[in-house]
Amino acid sequence: MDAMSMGNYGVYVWSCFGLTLVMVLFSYWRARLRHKRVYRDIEVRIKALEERE
Amino acid sequence: MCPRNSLPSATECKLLTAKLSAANLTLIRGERCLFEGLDFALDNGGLLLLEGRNGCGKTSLMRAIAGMLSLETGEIHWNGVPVLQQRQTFHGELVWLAHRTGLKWDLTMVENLKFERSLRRQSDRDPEEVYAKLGIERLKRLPLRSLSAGQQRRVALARMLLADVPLWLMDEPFTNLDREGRKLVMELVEDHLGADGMCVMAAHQDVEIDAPVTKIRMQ
Amino acid sequence: MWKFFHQLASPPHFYRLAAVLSPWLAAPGIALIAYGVYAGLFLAPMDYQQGDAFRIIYVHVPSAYLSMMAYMIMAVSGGIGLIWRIKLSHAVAAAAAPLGAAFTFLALATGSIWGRPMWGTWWEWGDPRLTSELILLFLYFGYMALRAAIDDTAKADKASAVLALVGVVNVVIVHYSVEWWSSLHQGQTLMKKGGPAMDPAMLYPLLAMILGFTLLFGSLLLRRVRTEVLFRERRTRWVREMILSPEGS
Amino acid sequence: MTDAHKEQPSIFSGLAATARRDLLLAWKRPGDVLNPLFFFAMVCTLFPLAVGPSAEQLEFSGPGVLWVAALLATLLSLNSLFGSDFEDGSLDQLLVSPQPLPVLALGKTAAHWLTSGLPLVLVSPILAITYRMPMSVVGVMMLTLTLGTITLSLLGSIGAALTVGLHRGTALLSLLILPLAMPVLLLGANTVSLAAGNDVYTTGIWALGAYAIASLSLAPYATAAALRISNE
Repeated sequence: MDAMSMGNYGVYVWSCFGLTLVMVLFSYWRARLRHKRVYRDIEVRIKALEERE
Repeated sequence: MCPRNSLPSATECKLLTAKLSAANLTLIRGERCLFEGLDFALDNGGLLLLEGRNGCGKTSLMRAIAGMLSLETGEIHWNGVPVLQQRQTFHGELVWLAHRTGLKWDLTMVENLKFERSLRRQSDRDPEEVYAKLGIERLKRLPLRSLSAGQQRRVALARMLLADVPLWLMDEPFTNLDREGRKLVMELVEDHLGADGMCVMAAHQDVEIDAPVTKIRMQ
Repeated sequence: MWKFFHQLASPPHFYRLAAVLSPWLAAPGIALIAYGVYAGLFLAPMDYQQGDAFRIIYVHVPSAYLSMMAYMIMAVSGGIGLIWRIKLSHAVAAAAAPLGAAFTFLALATGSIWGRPMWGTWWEWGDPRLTSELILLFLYFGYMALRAAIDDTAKADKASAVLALVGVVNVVIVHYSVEWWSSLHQGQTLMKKGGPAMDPAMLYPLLAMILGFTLLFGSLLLRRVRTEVLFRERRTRWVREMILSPEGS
Repeated sequence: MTDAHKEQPSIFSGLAATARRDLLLAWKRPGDVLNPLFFFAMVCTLFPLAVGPSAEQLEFSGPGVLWVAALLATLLSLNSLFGSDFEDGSLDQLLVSPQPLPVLALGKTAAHWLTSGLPLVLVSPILAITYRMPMSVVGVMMLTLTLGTITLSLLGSIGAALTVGLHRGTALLSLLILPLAMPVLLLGANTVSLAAGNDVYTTGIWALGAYAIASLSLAPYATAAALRISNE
């Protein structure tokens, strides 16, 4: 428990590490989402073109 | 998509010996491909006519010839040297009569032309004669905003005539001109070609001229 | 050698390679960060001045470092794209900007949280590093705004590359002028950042974190560049064939 | 047709012609010059109204306020640097002129400084006096403003060239230029504050001078590159 409180600085230290984790996960999620969207948009367009031909 | 490294073919060699030539031009603007694999060659005394509807890429091609657009593929050559490698020299050899005249509305005709004189080599023509020929000799001291669109066109034509250049780029030169004005433009072009000049003209109507004409029909 | 680079820069090749490479960068990165977090939080001794609050540097310093590096990557690849007309490097610049902005924001946020117990305030204008970092964030905003404002991708690439190059010169000037400025106002004691006198037990976790963050950044960057390449090549044959092929990707 | 012996006009002729034309245009449209000046004066009026007329406070915040106001006024005038040229097609004509584009861009920027920066410098003493700035400090302030506005015009020309022809260009231009302009503001305002506090202020002057010279030699190339890109 002592290690968690970090000599009363626990709130600051843990919030920093937590924020970093959130930020990294967010960046990863954004990158993934954008890739999916771009891929799907292209897929829809190409399939639509394919059917017309 | 990628630049060609192979040696130029026989047709390309022929293109390269012309004064102004282009090989395999492709231009993509945003989502649209405006032209693809376009070739042309133009020599002294010749007219290159770009035909097609409005918005089919005539202006873009003209801007590309003037070295203002980067092309997807292909290069434009002047005297056998790529235009982009000698932009300044090439620009000293051309005048561009654009859709927008590029003249300042707040300045008078003389002030506008004086500015041009400090940038570009001028021909031996007498300015007064040129003004008289274009019928704008009375408008010299008026600010351009008080001139009609047709008169402004004529001022732009005066700028072109006063420059000492072999190549004229004319984008829709007949806009805003009356019948008489159009005839005048054709005469000027004929004189220019007769004196070994060259002209690239974009027009959406038929042009009849007594000179070798190369036509590019654009979709 | 040249042929290798040329092949690397070819979009379909890069697209496949990035997918393979991205996890291989992320895995050691995450391992290093795991070690760094554990060692930094529990093994490293307490700083005699700052107490346990100093442990914030284990996330603050790597993100501050990455915020600068991302800007350099953005500017250098933009410059390469301008000079040698390599489309891939413009895609790298476009992908690096949001990541760089994210890490800049992280550096600012952790710096400000660190400042709360140390300075007694969430924001200390007198600290030159925080101020420079804030200006860097604004530079990122400007860069991304310019990109977003230009519809034509090729034009946006070139214009933003010019801006990034001008910005690099400016970052240096910002650094020195802010330093001068805070020395005028007797800025607060600066945050200690490494240095040769640091205890190895403190230093090694920090180095592990910096390296780990860099690898993770590389992995994220590859992912984003891959998307960027796919979007830019959406009209080409290889994308069409890839999407129509039964296995997909 | 082409006479090989006749040469193109020199670059000095091109430089002078662009500057002269823009000065002539400013002369015919004095509003473009006066509006940023009025804006400058009004922003300087806002602060005493907002924070109170106490002499001590005005003396303390004077250099900062004057500098921020000058920066914003310069920003306001930047939009028209290439905007009207873009609209009437004369920018296209500059791009196909046989003169080197950086020189023409420099000519335009010089005219911009003469019609926006210089008037600001000349008007600033009047406003400085209302902020109870001593005469010796006013001199320093005018010097920093001179050097600073030169740099701002040059940096601004890059931003104006990058955003020319874009919709909503004004807001974007501010977003691009303000971070670049921050060191200028920081050096300028603090140098004046130092002078007001009877401290050594020469470092700031030298730094501002160096920044002005550096941007004078580099910015025209960036502006020219940006103009070519924006007009593709």
